[in-house]
Parts: sequence; C-alpha cells; structure tokens
Amino acid sequence: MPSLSHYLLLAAVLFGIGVYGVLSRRNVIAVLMSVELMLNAVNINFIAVMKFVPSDRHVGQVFALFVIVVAAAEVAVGLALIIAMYRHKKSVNLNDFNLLKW
Amino acid sequence: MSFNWLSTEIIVALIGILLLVLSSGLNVRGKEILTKAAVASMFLVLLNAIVLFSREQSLFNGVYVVDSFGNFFKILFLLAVILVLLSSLQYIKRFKEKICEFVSLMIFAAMGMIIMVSAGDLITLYVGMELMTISFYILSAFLLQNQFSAEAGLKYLVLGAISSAVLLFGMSLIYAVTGTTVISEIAVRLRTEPALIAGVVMMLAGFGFKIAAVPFHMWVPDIYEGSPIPVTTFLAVGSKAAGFAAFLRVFVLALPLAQFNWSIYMAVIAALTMVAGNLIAIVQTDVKRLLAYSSIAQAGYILAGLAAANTYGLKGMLFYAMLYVFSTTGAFAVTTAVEVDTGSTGMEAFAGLSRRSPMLAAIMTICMLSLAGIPPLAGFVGKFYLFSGAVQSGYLWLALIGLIMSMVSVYYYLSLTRIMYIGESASDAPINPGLETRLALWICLLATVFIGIYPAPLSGLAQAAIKIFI
Amino acid sequence: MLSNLPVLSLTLFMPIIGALIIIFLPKEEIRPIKYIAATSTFISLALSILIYIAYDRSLGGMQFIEHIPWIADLGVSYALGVDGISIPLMLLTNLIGFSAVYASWKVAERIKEFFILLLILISGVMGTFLTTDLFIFFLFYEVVVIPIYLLVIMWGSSKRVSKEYAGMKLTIYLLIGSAFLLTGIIALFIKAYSISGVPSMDIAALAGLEFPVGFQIFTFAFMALGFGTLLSMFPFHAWSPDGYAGAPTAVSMIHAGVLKKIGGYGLIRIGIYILPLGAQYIAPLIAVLAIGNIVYAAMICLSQKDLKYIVGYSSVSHMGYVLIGIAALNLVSLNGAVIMMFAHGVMAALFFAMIGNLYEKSHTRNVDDFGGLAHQMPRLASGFMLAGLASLGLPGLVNFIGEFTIFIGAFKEYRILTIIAVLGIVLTAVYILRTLGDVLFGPRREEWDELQDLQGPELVPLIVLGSVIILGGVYPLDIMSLINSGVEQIVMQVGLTNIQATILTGGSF
Amino acid sequence: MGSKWILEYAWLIAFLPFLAFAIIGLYLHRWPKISAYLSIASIGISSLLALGTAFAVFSTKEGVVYEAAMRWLDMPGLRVDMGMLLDPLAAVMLMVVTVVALLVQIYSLGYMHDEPGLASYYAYQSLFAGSMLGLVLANNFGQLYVFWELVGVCSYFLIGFWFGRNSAKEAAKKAFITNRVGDFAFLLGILFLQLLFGSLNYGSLATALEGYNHPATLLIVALLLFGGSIGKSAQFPLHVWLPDAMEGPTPVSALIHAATMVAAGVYLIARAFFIFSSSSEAMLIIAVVGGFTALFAASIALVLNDIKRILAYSTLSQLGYMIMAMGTGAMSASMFHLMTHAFFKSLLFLAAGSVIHALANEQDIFKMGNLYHKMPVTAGAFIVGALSLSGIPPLSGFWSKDEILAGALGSGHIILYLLGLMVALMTAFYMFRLVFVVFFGSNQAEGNPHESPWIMTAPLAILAGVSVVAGLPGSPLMKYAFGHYINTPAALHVQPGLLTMILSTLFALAGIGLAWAMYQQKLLEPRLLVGKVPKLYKLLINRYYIDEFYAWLVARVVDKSAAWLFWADINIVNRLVNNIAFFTGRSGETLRYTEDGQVQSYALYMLGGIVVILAAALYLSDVI
Repeated sequence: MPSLSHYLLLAAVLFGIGVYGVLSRRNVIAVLMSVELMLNAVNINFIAVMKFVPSDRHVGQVFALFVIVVAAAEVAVGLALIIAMYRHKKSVNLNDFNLLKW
Repeated sequence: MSFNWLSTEIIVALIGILLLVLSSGLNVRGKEILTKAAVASMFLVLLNAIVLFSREQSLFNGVYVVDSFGNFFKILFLLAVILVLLSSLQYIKRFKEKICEFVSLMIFAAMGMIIMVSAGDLITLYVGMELMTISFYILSAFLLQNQFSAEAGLKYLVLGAISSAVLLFGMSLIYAVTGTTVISEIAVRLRTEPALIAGVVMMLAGFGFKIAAVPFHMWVPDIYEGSPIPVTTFLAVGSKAAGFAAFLRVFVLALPLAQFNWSIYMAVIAALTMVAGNLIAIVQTDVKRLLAYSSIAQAGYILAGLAAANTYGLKGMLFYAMLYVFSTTGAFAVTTAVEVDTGSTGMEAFAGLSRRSPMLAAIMTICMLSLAGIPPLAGFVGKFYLFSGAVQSGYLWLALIGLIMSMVSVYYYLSLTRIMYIGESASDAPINPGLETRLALWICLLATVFIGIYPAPLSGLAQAAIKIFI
Repeated sequence: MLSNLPVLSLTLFMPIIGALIIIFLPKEEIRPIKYIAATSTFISLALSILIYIAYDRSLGGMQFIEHIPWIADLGVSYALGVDGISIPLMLLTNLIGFSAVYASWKVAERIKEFFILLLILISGVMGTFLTTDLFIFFLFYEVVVIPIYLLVIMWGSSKRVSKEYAGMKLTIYLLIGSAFLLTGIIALFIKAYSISGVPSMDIAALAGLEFPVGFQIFTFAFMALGFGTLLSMFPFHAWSPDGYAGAPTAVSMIHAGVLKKIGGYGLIRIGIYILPLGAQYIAPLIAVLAIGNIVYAAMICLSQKDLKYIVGYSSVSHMGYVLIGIAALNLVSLNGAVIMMFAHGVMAALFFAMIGNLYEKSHTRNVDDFGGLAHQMPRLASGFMLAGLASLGLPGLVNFIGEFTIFIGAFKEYRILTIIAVLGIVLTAVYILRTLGDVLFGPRREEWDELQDLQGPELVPLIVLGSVIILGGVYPLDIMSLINSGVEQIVMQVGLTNIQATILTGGSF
Repeated sequence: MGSKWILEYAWLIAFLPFLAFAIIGLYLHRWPKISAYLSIASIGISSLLALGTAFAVFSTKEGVVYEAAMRWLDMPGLRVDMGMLLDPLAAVMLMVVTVVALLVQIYSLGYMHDEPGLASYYAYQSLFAGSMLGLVLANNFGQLYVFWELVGVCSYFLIGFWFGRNSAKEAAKKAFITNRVGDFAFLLGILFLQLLFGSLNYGSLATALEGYNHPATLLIVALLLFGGSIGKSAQFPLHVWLPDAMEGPTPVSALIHAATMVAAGVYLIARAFFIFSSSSEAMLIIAVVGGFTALFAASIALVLNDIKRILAYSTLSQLGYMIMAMGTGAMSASMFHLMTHAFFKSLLFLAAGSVIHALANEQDIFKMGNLYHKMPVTAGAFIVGALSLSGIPPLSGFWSKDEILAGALGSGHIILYLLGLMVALMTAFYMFRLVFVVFFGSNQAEGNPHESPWIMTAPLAILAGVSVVAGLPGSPLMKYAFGHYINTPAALHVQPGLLTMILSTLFALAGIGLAWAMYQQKLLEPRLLVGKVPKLYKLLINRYYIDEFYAWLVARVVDKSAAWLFWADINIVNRLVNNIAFFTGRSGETLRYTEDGQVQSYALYMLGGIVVILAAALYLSDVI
C-alpha cells in the first residue's frame, strides 16, 4: 500500500520531468506541455494529500479542479500568442524569441 | 447577506463586463467615450472603497475575507488602475476599436488583484492571481502587430506558467503538511519538516516571481520593455503590489517564523534584488527598461520590510506600495507622453524635455527622486519605515546596503534628469499630453510631495491595515 | 513680540515662498524674479539678525521653539529651535544666501529656474540648522542635494573636469556618505525606541538616553563617516575640489560656505551630544584624519593653478581645523570649531564670489593668465585680499578667532597633532600669498584693461561678507559668548571627560 | 599724581591710528591729501599722549605700573583681553614708536608726494602705527600675537606698496611667509603657555612661573617664543626677508624695517623676560643666535653696493646685537640700544631716502658721490646717524652699545664680547665706507641732485638731534636712569667701565679709519683685497647663499612634494573613487548580459535559485 510519501515522491519526480522539459525543449509548445506536467504533479499532490491527511476532505479535489481549469485557460491564451508569434517569426522555437534582451 | 460585503468586487466585475458588452456595435469614438465613462465609474468605486475602508468580515467560511488590509490594497489597485488609464487615454487610441477590450482587461486584472489580496484561502488566492496574470498575458501582447509586444506576451506566459506551477507545488506541500488551505489555519497546524521547508521555498519563489525578486526577476525587463506602456505601468504598480500583499498575508499569517525562519532568506534576496536591480539599471539606455530595473530594485526595498516582519517593516511595505503607485505611475505617465509625442522611449527622446515641457521634466525628476528616496518626497519616508523595520529585526547590513543602493540609483535617475535638462532636443514644440494625463500627472506629483511632507495620514492608514498581523 | 510669531518658520520658509512666487512669474520677467529672490533672502537675513540679537544668552538652551507633532509612530515632530550653536550657522546661511543672490545677478540663462533652485537650496540648508528633530534634520540635508546637482549641470563650468562629471561626483559621493549617516540615524532611533519604549526623533530626548558603549562607538563611526564625507574629511574629500570647480558661483558659495558645515554641526549636535562615549572613542582617529586634511590639502594647494581648485582644496584644508577642534572634545576646541565653521563659511563665500566675478568677466580662472589685476580692479582686489588674509588666519579677521581657539583647545588633547596642525598656518600663508600675488600684483597686463571693476549689485557680496569678516574678527566677544552658551550646555550635559580608551590607543571600557 | 589720569586714556594712543585707518579706508580713499593729514594728525595726537603717558609713568621713582583690560575673547578655559600694561618698558616703546612714526609720516608727505596710492599708503601707515602701538600696550600674549600678526601684514602691504613691480611683490610675500615660519613657533609657545599655566596674561604668568620647576619644558617654551623673535627681528636663519623688504618705499623701511616693527622681537624678549630668564640654556641660545646674526650680517654689509641694503644688513646686525644682549641678560641695555637704534637708524634711512629721492631712485652707492655739497642737511644728518651707529661718543649709539658690551663682559661671555667689538669695528667700517663714497667720493652722480624740501629735511634734523641726545638717559650724566627704570630682578645690569668705553671707541675709530683709508684716500684698493680672498668675497656678495638655499628648498622640496601629492590625489584618491564608480557601472554591464533574452535561461535562473535556496534552507534548518 503506497503511503503519502510515495505519492509525494511521484509528484516530485513528475514535477522534475516537467522542469527538465521546460528547460531543455526548444519548441514552445513542448515547453507549455512540460508546464502541464508540472501542474499535474501539483494535482497529484492535492489528491493524494486529501486522501491521507485527515482534514478538509474536499479541498484538495477542489484545488485540483481549479488548477485544471486555469491551466486550460492559460494554454488557450498561450496557443493564441504562439500563433501570433509564429506570424512574425515563422518559428515556434523559443531561441528565436529574443528581440528583448539586455 | 454576504454579497453586501462584496460590493467593490461586484461592481468592478460588472464594469469590466459591461464595458465589453456595451462596446459591441459602437464606433471608435463611442468606445473612447465609453472607456472614459468606465474610468469615471471606477473612480466612484474607489470612493466607495475608501468609505468602506474599515469594514471587517470573513466570508464563505474564511475563503474570502474583507479586512482593512485587503481594503487598503483594494484602494491601491483602484487608484492604480484609474491613474494608469487616465494617463494612457492618449496612448490607447492606437488600439482603435479594441480600446474597450484593453480597458476591460485592465479592469479584470485589477479585479484579480483585489481577489488575490482578499483571499482567505490559498485556492482563492490562486484563482485571483491567475485572473490577474492571464489578463496581463493578453495585455502584454496587446500590440500584436508589434513583435516586441507579442514576444513580451509569450515570454510572460511561459515564465508565468512555470512560476504558477512552482507556487502551486509549494502550496500543495503546505497542504500536505497541514491538511488545510485556509490561511489562518495553516499556522496552527504547522510542523517543521522538510516538506514544509520545500513548500515555503517554492511559495517564496512563486511570489518572488510576481514581485520580481532576484533571481526570479529575469522576466521583468523584457516584459516591461515589450509591453504597451500602460500595461508596463500597471504591471509595475499593480501586479507587484498584489504579489506583495499576498506574499505578506500568506507568510506572516500562515508561516510563523518560529517554525521556519524564512526571514533571513528574504533578507538575502532583498539585498540581491536591490543590488542587481540598481546595478543593471545604471547601464540602461531605454527609459522603460531602466524603470523596469529600477522597479526590481524597489521590490528589494519592499522585501526588506517583509524580511523584518515587524510593525515598521510591514507598515513600510504598505506605505511604500502606495507611494510607489504614485511615483511610478507619474514617471511612466511622462514616459507615455513622450512616447506619444516622439514614438520612442529611448533616453534620447527625453533630451531637452525641460525646455519643451518644464512641468513634465519636473514631474519625471520628482517622481524618480521619490523612488530613489530623496526627501522630502514620499519615497524617503517609505524607506525610512522599511529600513527602520529591518534594523529593528537586526538587519543593519540590509539597511546599509539598501540605503547605499538607493544612492547609487540616484546616478541613473540623475543621468536621465541631466538629459532632460541639458540635452538638446530636435524640436522645441511643447508636448501636450492631454487633459486626463495632466490630471493623472498632477495627482501623482501632489501625492508624492504631500506624502513625503506629511506622511501621517498614509501611515495611519497603513497602521490600521496591518493590525491583523500584530 | 518675537515670541508670538513663528519666527523661525518664517525665516526658514521665506526663500521657499520666494521660490513659489517666482514659479508663477513668466520667465521673461527677469527683474522681478531677481528682486523677489533678493527680497526673500533679505527678509530671512533680517530675521536671523533679529534672532541673533533677541536670543537670551543668560537663559541659553533652545529658544524660539516651535513644535508640531508630525509623524506619530516615528516620533517625528516639526520642531524648530535655535541655540548658541545654530544661530551663527543660521546667520551664516542667510548672509551667504543673500550674497549668493547678488553674486548670481548676471546669470544669463534660465534665470527663473536658477533662482527657484537657489532659493530652495538656501531654505534647505537653513532647515538643518533650525530643527531640533533628527528626522527633519536629515530631511533638510538631503533636500539640497538635487537642486545642487541641477545647478551644477545647468550653470556650471567645465575646466579640468566636466561639469557633468563634477556634479554627479559631488551628488553621488555625498549621497553615499549620507547613506551611512541615515543608517546610523535609523540604528539610533531603533535603539532609543527599545530603551525608552517611545519612538522619538527629538535630539534632546535622544541625548537624554544612555546608550551602551559598544553601540555608541559603532553608531558614531557611521555618523562620522556620513558627516565626515560632507565635511570633506580626508580621504573622503575627492568630491570637494572638483565639485566647487564645476559649480556656478552661488553654489560654490553656499556649498563651501554653509553646506559643508552641516557635517561639523551634525558631528557636534548629533554625534557628540547623543553619543558622547562613541565620540570619545573615535575622536583620535578623526584628529589624525584632520591632520591629513590640513597638511595634505594645503600642500596640494601649492601646486594648483586654477583659482577655484585653490579655494576648493583650501576649504578641505580648513575643514581639518574644524575636525581637530571637534575631535578634541573640550569646551574651548568645540567653541573654536563652531566659530571656525562660521568664519570659513564667510571667507569661502567671499572668495568664491570674487572668483566667480572674475571668471564671469575674463572667462579664465588660471592664475598664470592673470597678474597685476589690482591695477584695473582695485575693489575686486581688496575683496580677494580680504578673503585671502582671512583664509590665512590674520588676526582682526574672524578666521583667526577660530584657528586660535581651536589650537588652544586641541593642544590640550593632542600635542603632536596640534603642532602639525599649526604648521598649516605656514602652508596656508604660502599658497594664499602666492596666489594673491600672482593674480593681483605684478606689472599691469594690457589684455585685462577692459575688465570692469566691481560695481552695483556685484559689490553686495563684498560688502556683506567683508564686513562680517572684519566685525567678527575685531569684536569676537559677542558671537563667542553666544556660541559658548550653546557649546557649554552640550559639554556639561554629556559630561565629556578626558579621553580614556580610544580607537588608536586601544583599550576597552 | 596729577598726571595719572592720562594713563586711563592711553588706549587712545593705539586707537586713534586705527580710527584714522578706518576712516581713510571707508571714506577718504579718494582724497589722498586729507587722508595724509588725518593720519599725521592721529599719530601726532598719539605721540602727545605717549609723551604724557611717559611722564606719568616716570613720575615716581620706581615707575608707575598701570594695567587695564577689556574682555575680547572669553570662554571658560580661554581668555584673551585687549588690555594695556603701562610700565616704563611700554612707555619707552610708545615714545619711540609714536615719535618715529610721526616723523616718518611727515617725511612721507614729501617723499611720496606724487604717488597715486597716497591714500592707501597713509591708511597702511595708520594701521601699522595702531597695530605696533597695540603690540606695545599688550598685557597678554594673545593680544601681543594679534598685533604681532597685524604689523606683519602692514609690513606686507607696505613692502608691496609698489605692487606693479615683480620684485616688490616677491619681497612682500617673502617677508610674510618668513615671518609666518617664526610665528609658527611663537604660536606654539603661546599654546604651551596656555596649556601649562591656563593664562596668557603677563602678570598671571609671572606669578604662575614662580612655583614652576620644569626646566626642560621651560626651555622648549622659551625657544618657541624666541622663534617669533627670530622671524620678526630677522635673526639668522630667518633673516632673509629683511634685505628684500627694502623694495618698499624708503620711509617704510625707516619706520617698519629699521626702527619699530623689527624691534618687536626684542621687545617680546624684554616683555617675556621672566620666562626667558628662567631658562639659562634658552638664554645662551638666544645670545649665540643674536651674536652670530650680528657678525654675519655685518660681514655681508661690508661688500654690498646698494645703499638701502647696506642699511638693512646693518639693521640685522644691530638687531643681533640687541638679541645678544638679551641673551646675556642685559635686558635694559638691549632696550636702550633698541631705543637709540630706532632713532639713528630711522635717521639713516630717511637720509638715504632723501638721497635716493634726489637721484631719481638710484640706489647704487658707486653711482653717487660728492653729495655733501649739494645736500648738506641730508649729508649732515646721515653723518650724525653714522657716527651714532658706529658708537662714537657722546652720540646715543655709543652709550647703548657700550652697555651691551659691558653686559656681555659682565655676564662672562668673553667670546660674545670680542665678537661685539669685532662687529663694532665692522659697523664703523661699512657705515663710513658709505659716507665716504656717497657724500665725499670723487664720483659724480648723474643728473642734478639738490637738497630735499623742508618737509623731508625737517624730520631729518629732528631725528639727528634726537640721535645725539637719546643716549643721555643711559649715560652717567643722567645716572643711568634708563637702566633704573627698565629693569627686572632677573636682568643683569652692568654699567660700562671706562676701559670698555675706550676700547669700543678705539675699535669704532679703527673702522672709520680703515674706511677713510680705503675709500677716501684710496690708500688701499678694495679690488686688491677682493682679489686676495675671492672665495670669501663671493660668499659674502652672495649673502652666504642662504636665499638660494631657501629657493631650492621651496622649489625642490616643497613644490615638488606638492606636485607629487597632487598627483597622488588625482591618481590615488580620486582614481579610487572613480574606479569604484567605474566598477559599479562595469558590474552592471556584466550583470546585464545575464538577461540574454532567452526564456529558458530565465527559467533556469529561477529554478536554479529555488534549488539553491532550498539547499541552503534544508542545510541550515535542522530538520534533516
């Protein structure tokens, strides 16, 4: 029977994978997907904690739901911006978006 | 009925939505008038919020709270949005038929901030924060045809999403330790363990991103530079203040220093933020970017108050956040006026400003000097509170670094002043920023000077607002 | 009659009121602008003379007190009051302020802005001497920094260094010094709060508290750094010669004449008064640095050719006397330091006024370009002569009183150092007489034949400052009794004793 | 007792000239003649008052002592009064100063008649007179120092009166600065007095000193005070300014640089005799310095050609004489010589001025000659002065010089005595070399010299008369009254015996004879003598290279180190500041490039920051 710490560890690993993706992928869509991984790690945490920690039974679930909704909104805006950017640069490579610097 | 307590929030939301709804079918001229009406009604909301300052109530089982702390920041955000909109009415004409969307997004962002500071629960806080942030993603990229603006929006989105994820992960760890997300209950159930520390650090990073603390500040210059100036202004004064308010409420109320002493990390981060912000600002040549770095440094000063976490420090934070609205908006408003006239925000665009429009140059100088903490302007008193707090908590070194860095900052402020006063301008025609901008500028100027000379009212307000922490 | 009016506030804000009136004048109205500036400074001057006369010496202490609570939670009050130390400096401010307006009579560009900034500057400087509240003191001190910067970059002159560089260096250097000062002030405030339980910025109230020794030493060191920078204490003097060289005449006058003195005033009024033990501990180090000022700067003066640099370095040198007077920490030496501040202020202002006038007409300040000017400009020459002789401490002029008193006082505490300090009078004589000789005397030079001697408004600085130099030197009794009434109270209250453990001799408490 | 009231008003003696100075300076500078008359009137009244004061002081057998003061600088721990101490010493000085000043000012009316800066000339004269009299009246060291410096600055102004000349400008500067060096020591001496005894008043100091037993300290104090004398009275090694001071108008040289101001150093020793006499080592040093200066200056005077410079070196030499006398303890003899010297030396200078005036500013004695017939009054006056200076009886110089020699002998300083005799011989020689060449020589002066106007010759005549009789108070004819009044218990008072008198007279006559032989009769060609000892001549004519040494010192040591320090200030102190600023900017520039525009590197900083903070937090807290 997995305990809370197993879940937390899983979430941490998932979060780590997300972080890795964010840092290493050059395609901006892939980066956004990696962010989703990080958010999912958060969701795992919330759900698992709700199961193991004896209080406020529904809060974790509610929080996870909110996260999912907000993430969807974020991605929607994100994709719109990517398209706009693609019109300028003909590229979705993050490395190309460096007009603003220094 | 609880909704009575939410009058400010409801009306702000209604204005935002109505603006969108009513604007459909209007021509550009009509939309411009509509935006003005929206600004006027926001002003009424502000008056309402001031009147209702001292109300206190906990709503929805503590998920949402109305208290003087939140009310203080509500006033701040409303002031900020009004001043920003006033000063940018000329600027936003370039959005033509999208002008109402722009204003309404600004109002929604303000709405998000209001929710954020009134949150009694981490969930509410998160939702409010995202409302604000997502509005800002769109706003940053509002000049879609402009590559810089689009890039700023995208960068903000990517980094903002990452920081949200980090913040959420931190929250989830706190939740794991305490089993609750209600801020006032977390403190009671806190236990010192690695998960707590990890949670606190990640929350620190998440909020640090919003307030632009080193090393989470990297987005700020790019986004500030690329965004339309009103958005930059609102990001600087609103988003940052909201970040600080949430930061403050969560950390001071929910995470007692006895469990985990985050104060020292705050102090170090504050010091790094002041140093990095000011040093990089020295070499900037674009005023927007310069003000961006300057705003990073300002975050460092305010953070010193949080590191102190005592009466003076907290009061200083509130005090500073408020005066920061006036000083920064004033500086950005002048920048806006110059941009509208010359199409550029480079330093050279400011050359000879004192001959063209002495008042603009004077206001720019005064607002910047207030940010640098030169008396008798507001910034000085604010810094005095903040660093008194820091010294009281034993961070004398932090106060010293902060004050020295303030003086270093005078260098780049004065460099710009020098350009304004002895630079040679191409044209000698006076800049006419428009009536509304003038109004905003005078409000900023008078507030900056008045608060500096007679800080007692604002300090009393801040005192009342922080009583929930003491 | 005086007691019913807020006479200090009136004195303090008169120039600001003048500035406000000027703001609303159109910038073409040159004459009204100048007359308003002159009138407002004259009223301040007249009021301060009145205060000088009306101050009750037998009573001593702070008089003409005004007190309005200002920021409750910081214990700040808008508190004004003057005693024997501040009255001479207030008088000095107004003497120089009034003269500076006339010394700027021929300013050609942006006249309106110039006088607005100048008047703000005068009020700001005055405020530091009038207030009895630490917060307000610091506030007024920093108020003046920015007007000075603007004045330098807009109306200054570039020679060895550009005016932009000079102005920026001056400003940033002083501001960084003030950062240390402000840190010290905050530390003091917080410590006092924790001791007494009431927040207070009142200087006298702070002085009434007993701070732990270690804290005193530490805090005094911060203050000494801050005030020392302002006083151009060696080796923190680098801003001073360049700054004065770049600044327009009026700013040089006010800066060298009054602003610098805030450092000395602060060391006495705040450093020694509030932190006597710290002062005693640090004092010997200050005395050593003071020697650095006196000898080092005087030596450098010997190699200077630019008149403003000569006076700039000489003011660094003269501040050494003030510093050693302060460091000796006895009644006589402190009396001497105060009168020396006054004396040097008047002298330096006169010097800069004369140099400014000459520069305005000849567009050069290089000593080698001049010679025999006494032929063409006898009045200017007498102004130079008076300032020069005052500078080298000629008896009968007020500076002598300062030097003599300081030497007498300092000799009690520091034998060797004072002997070296006295050497300063020889070096000063050398560079001053060289300069005066090379500029004023020698064969007539044709190229300066068309120069006009001082006349009309240009004479005002010479008459005002010159008569003070002579009056103070011939009849020092009155002003010294005034100063003594102030210094004595401080010395009595803090009970300065002989210096025991110090930074140089080591030892602990 | 009837005349004592005048003592209360003695302050007017100094005050009136000051008043004249102020009035001229403020109101009268456009009316030179009126300025001159005002100045003369004020010093005239002062001299009458001084005479009255002298009468009052000498009205009793012991001499009246009267002291009064008003506070000038007063605080706990330091008090300087403006006061007056009237005693025989002061009374004599007051008389000397006022009389000589009056005569010089009258003389100047003629000498300076077409001078454009006449008003300022008289203003300075008045200021000088006032300051000098204030110095004499002083009852404490503080006041003394104040006026000490003031006479110095007057001297500066008057030497540089013709400021259009570079030489005058340089000479004035040199005089002031050299004096400052002496004053440096003097001021330190005063500081010591205040420190040790807590007072600067002569009387209190004298009382305090009685119980004081610390010879080393006293030696230091005495020597420091003597430093002031060295400067003001132009003793070796600070004598260099006095010859150069001859750049000033001749009446100025007569008054300030011969009769009065330079004697202030001697007066200082007399005034503070109670301090000096309590340290025998100090006395010895003083005597040696004085004696050496006397000989040294006289030796230079032997070879010079400039009439004023010869007189200047003669003044140096005579001042050395007085200082030496002080050192041997013969205080009253020294003061006596001071008085007689004031008269005959000012006489000599004024007469020389008359000659120079007549010859259109010619000062080289070998361009003069045979003036006796053309300027009889001047010549007569000069010869009286020269005889008096040479010590020929019964002129005043004879009496005073003999007392000094007797003092040296009486105190056991045989070497000094011999030295004194030697100087007497040299003095007589160079003075009569002057007399013979200028007034009797075969050379013919250019132009057409004629006698000066009466306004100049009258003062000459008066001074000549005074020079003859001024020795009487110190002669047996008046029972050595001078020495009776001017005396302190510590001072030595030896009346010259007949043998001393004869010996000194013989030496003087020998000098005169030698001059007569060489310059009148041409029995001995001076050039041959020079050829015998070329190196000595070169040394003398170059004044022992002391001026050159100082010039070297200033240029090579002082100015070099000044330039070096300036370099250091720019390149070390300033550069440090600039470098700090530069590095601040530079680090901004460096940090700026962390913002490379790459979103992922921003993310890396953020996440890396989290890792670092987390690591630190976990490490620092003791949860793991």
